Amino acid sequence: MHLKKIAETPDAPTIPAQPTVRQATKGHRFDVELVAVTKRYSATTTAVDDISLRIPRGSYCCLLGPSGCGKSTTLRMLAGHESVSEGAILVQDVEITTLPPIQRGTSMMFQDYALFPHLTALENVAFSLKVRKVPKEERLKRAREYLELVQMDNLANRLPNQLSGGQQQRVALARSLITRPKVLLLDEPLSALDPFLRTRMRAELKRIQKELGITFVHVTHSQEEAMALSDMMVVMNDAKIMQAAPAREIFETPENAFVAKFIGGHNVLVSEGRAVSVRADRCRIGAQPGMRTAKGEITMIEYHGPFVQISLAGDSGDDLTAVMSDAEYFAQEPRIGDRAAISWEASSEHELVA
Amino acid sequence: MTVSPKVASWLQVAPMAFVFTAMVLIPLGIIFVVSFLDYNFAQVFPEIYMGSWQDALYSRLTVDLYLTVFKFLLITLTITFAIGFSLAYFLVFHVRSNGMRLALLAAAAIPFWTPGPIRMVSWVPLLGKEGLVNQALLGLGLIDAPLDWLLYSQFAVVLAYINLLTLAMLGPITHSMAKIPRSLIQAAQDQGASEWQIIREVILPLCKPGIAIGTIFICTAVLGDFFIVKIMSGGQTNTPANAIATELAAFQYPPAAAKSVMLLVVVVILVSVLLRFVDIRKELQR
Amino acid sequence: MMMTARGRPLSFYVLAGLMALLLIFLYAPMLCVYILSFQGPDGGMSFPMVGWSFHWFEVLFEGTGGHGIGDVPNSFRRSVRLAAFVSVLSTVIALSAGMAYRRKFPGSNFVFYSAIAAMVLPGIFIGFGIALTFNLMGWTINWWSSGIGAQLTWSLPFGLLIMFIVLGRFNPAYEEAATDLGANARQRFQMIILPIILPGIVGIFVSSITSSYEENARTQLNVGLGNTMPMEVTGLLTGSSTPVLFAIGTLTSLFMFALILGSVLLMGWMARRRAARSEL
Amino acid sequence: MTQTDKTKPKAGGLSRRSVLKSGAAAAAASAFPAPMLWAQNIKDIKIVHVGQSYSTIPNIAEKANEDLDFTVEMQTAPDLTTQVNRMLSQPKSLDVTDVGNTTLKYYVGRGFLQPLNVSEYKYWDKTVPLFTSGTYPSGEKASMQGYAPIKAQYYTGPDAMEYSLEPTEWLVGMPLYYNADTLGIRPDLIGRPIDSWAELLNPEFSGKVALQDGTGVGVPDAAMALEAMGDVSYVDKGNMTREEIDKTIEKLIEYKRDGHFRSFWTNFDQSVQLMASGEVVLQSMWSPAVTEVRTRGVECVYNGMKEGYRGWYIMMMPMAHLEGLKRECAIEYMNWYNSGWAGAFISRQGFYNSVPENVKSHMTENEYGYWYEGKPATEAVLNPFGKVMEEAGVVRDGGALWDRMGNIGIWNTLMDEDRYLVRRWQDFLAA
Repeated sequence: MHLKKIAETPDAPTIPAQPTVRQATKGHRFDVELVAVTKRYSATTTAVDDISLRIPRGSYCCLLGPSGCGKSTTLRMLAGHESVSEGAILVQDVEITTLPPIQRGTSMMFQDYALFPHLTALENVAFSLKVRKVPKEERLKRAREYLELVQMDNLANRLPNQLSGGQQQRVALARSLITRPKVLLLDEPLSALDPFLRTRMRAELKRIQKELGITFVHVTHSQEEAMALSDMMVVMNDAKIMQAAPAREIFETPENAFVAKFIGGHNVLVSEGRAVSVRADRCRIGAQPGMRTAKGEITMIEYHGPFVQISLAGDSGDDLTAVMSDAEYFAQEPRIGDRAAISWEASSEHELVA
Repeated sequence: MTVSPKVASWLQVAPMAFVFTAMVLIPLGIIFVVSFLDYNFAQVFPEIYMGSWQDALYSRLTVDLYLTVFKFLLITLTITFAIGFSLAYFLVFHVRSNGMRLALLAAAAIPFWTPGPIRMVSWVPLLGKEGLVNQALLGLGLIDAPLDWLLYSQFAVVLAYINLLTLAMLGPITHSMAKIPRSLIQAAQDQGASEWQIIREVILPLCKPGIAIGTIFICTAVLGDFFIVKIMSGGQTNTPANAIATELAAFQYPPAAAKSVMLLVVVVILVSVLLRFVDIRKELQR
Repeated sequence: MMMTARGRPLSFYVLAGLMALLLIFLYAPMLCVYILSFQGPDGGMSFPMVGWSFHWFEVLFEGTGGHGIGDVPNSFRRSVRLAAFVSVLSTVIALSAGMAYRRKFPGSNFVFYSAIAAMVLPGIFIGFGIALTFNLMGWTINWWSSGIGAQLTWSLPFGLLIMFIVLGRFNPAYEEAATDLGANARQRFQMIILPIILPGIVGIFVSSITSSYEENARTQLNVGLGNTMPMEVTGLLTGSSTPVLFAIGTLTSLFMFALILGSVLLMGWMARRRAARSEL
Repeated sequence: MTQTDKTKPKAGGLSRRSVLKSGAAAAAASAFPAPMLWAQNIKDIKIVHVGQSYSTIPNIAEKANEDLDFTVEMQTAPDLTTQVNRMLSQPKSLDVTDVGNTTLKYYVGRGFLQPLNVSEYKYWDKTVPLFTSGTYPSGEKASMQGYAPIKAQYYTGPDAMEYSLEPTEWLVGMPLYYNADTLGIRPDLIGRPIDSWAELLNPEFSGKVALQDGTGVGVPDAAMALEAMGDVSYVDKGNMTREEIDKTIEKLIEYKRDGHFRSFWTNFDQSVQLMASGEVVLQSMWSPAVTEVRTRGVECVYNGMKEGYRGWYIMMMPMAHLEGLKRECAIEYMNWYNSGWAGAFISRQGFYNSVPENVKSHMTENEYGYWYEGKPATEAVLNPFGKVMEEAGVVRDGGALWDRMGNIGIWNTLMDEDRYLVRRWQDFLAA
């Protein structure tokens, strides 16, 4: 409903590169393309090392990785807040590698929101129109529309420090969206919120992304968040992309040991001389005929309600995890320190790239 | 924008660089040159004369001047540190409301808005032989004769320094101390540290930057002062800055220049030693 | 200790006592000035008070009215003029330099250590150096050249330090956000940076006014024609002095106090106006 | 600094008299709107007089602007150093200066002052002989110890770079005022008459004496005392040799180490405070400071010592850059300053004017009698600002002008060995 209203608002004629929601229907395949992008701070420190990536039109893409993996730098290069050492960046088939932020068709939402503390929520949202000298009445009207989109219209005249974290975030989102970006960049947008609010905002982000149909690039270190949100998930480590694929594909067929371990829920082990991953929920405690097994000593038992997670220190040196249903668990009741085996179907094995 | 960031920074810093170059560095160079020239009767002659430097470097006078000023400096530093640190601790950890803390700091700063010469004159009705302090002590029967060392003495000099400079120590230490997270203190308490141990082992080391900044202020103020020491000692105490002032008043520029360069070197050595303990820029930006 | 006890620990009372003593110690000479400025017409520069009056303030305001008090009104005017220029220049120059220090640039240490040097060098030394330089170069010493320059060597280092504090606390994301939203350099500066760091700028302005108004060691040889207030006061001491001096002291304190109170109120008003506007 | 001002010639060939007359005529005819060229010219001229608080008094400036057709601006230097620095470094920023005799040696041959021809100064014939010939009215030669007036009164010629001891027609400047200083004494705290400089170093007063802090006044005072005690003997204590300086400073250091001195004062106010508060009972002092102490109701006397007084004087001089009409005006202003009114004003502070005759007509008989003639006051004596200084019946300490000025033991000085003396004075202050 909000979408329609905004989409119909005519563009300010002064900005030729003004992205619109409708533009998303034009015939390009990728909203963002990174071509062999490298960021070097000095001869020895490379934050992003020769990465290439294509993000399809209108997708919700999460950059996931441990801290220091280069995901934020990648985002900032996309935004134009960080220069690119080598390579090129394209947005909707247009090269933007060296363009200033406003001409890129990107818009960034900062980790701490960076709402201007001296401006009200409404003025914050209207800021980009003000710098383009859009008449006051019109810019306030449009800012109000965007505040409505994020359901903040009732608090339009509050200063940022009079708003809660979640409210600030909505304002920040509205402020980013009012520039009509082709790609919205979000730098760990949910990390400052409490778990309850985080889940709600997550849904909100997804809803808005779907409504607007533009691409969101979202940096996070939470694999849970990434899985919940993304159409496309990009796992990064050590300045490189480890795997870029839809969430399900990554979970089911992690490319290498790092991805398997980082997204969790996988046993990474050597079976028949090959490095493989096996989903923990496909493993069970106790040797079973016809299944592959590994032995070890139980080191931890975590009760999760519907299921129980058992961790073992495997004899081969690998950490092993199996998931049992609660009924199964209470029937067997293994204890820490017991020796045990886990077993899995050979078909559950997924071979990893070395 | 066609201007590179480096050039933009240069343009932005240029006015300040100009002021410092024209008004500090060039004069410094000229003073240095003048210190090697001959002089007499308010005139400097363009002839090399090493006498000013010989005197500045090898005379008994120099030793006496620096002994005196370092004595003042040490006493002033010790006392202002003791007061400054205790009161910073009081302001940060005892005073509960932020407003009260600011009000107390402001109250301590207000007296400094009265011009220096007038402030100095005002010590006489207070500390003189017939001043309020002596009258009070006499009235209370604590002394039989007025104390004459309250004024025109080295005591008076140190007293005036403390009066003037305690704030210079209190301010930076309070700034440093206020940045210590409360959780740190609570953690130390949980480990069983006593108040005194917390002060010594946790607060004091973390206040080092503030102490260093305060010390820099006080070193430069005391080493550079000629006015207070002259008035408060009744002209009976000579310090390096005072000797410079005396020579300037006698229009003897070269020896004044030599002594100035020497004082500058001493100040710079002191300050650069202190700067090893604190990165002023980082400290302020935190 | 501080957080655990319900009541105040002993150290609180000891330190509160020390605080009170310090304040008494700081105010005692000032109170002498304030009280003695209301000395009766026949009173002198020390206690006891010979009656109470505004006599010495009247003498001061009569200016050249014939009491041999020098030229206070003109000196005051000169000091204020100097302070006005110095404070504006200091604010602009320090602000600009502070902006430069947000990036790394070659030569930054040179300027920074020059500032430290200007701050730590004895004032008499700098004043003498500038006078000597102008003399050797054959330039005329003037309040608007050497005078302002000499005072800037004292006010600018503090201005720069204040800028470090202010911009150190300025979240760079604000500026990036503004860039993102299409603001150009000028708009970023005017609409974002300036309003946010305004209190710091007012701080530089006020501190420059006070340091200019008080400065003597550097100014004295370089101000050219006519005295500034501190010089005039020193000059008054060379003649038969009266409680007029104390009246000057009292008024100056009041003036400074009003200035600082005014700027605090101004900032408070600005904050309130912002808050009021936001409650619509 | 030595080159002369080469600005456009203004009122070139016109004589001063005619200019001033036409100026006066213009003033008289000011009812007519017709533009009077000279009057305009003279009205636009501003003479800047830089002095110190004892000569550049606003009341005098007010009167000068009332009496003269051009503008006079008085600027008060905060201290001698600032004033001399200004003369040395920006001589063109002032037109007329007045300075004490201790600095006159600095200006010889520096080219920023200009001589005053005897014919230009109206009152030279009426000036006391101390300045014109270096003698007392009795004809007796005045003391030459220290920087005596005759040592810097005449130039050898119009463009001369040195002073002449013999009269010439080129005056260094116009003697303004002068005085005989002695010790300030608190009789109530001492209880016996003091009549010798030796008392300054009498152990009886240990911790209760003060000296002026400087080599021009403090050292001559100390030398008077040391000589009177017989501790040091001098050939010329106003111009000591290095050996004499060493002996003097060593003796003074001994006294200082014994805590003999309470304070060294640098300005008028300090000397008054010291004396009035009883911090000291005996010290170097200036006459108006003694008066100031007395007006505070504190007994203070200023009688002469048997070894004589310490004399000093102030000279008023035109700056070298003056020329044409402006120079005429500056000289007219100088003449005005010694024409009586200003002299009387300053005399009421206890100084003497160099043309007593002119002053006399601007003072009441009582005033002149008290200040100049050593007569008991017939009624209350007021200071220039109308405050009572002395009650009727009081006689000035030391008596009449020549009782005081006729007995000078030493003049304030700037010694040939100034460089060495200042250096040793530093040792003394540091001891």
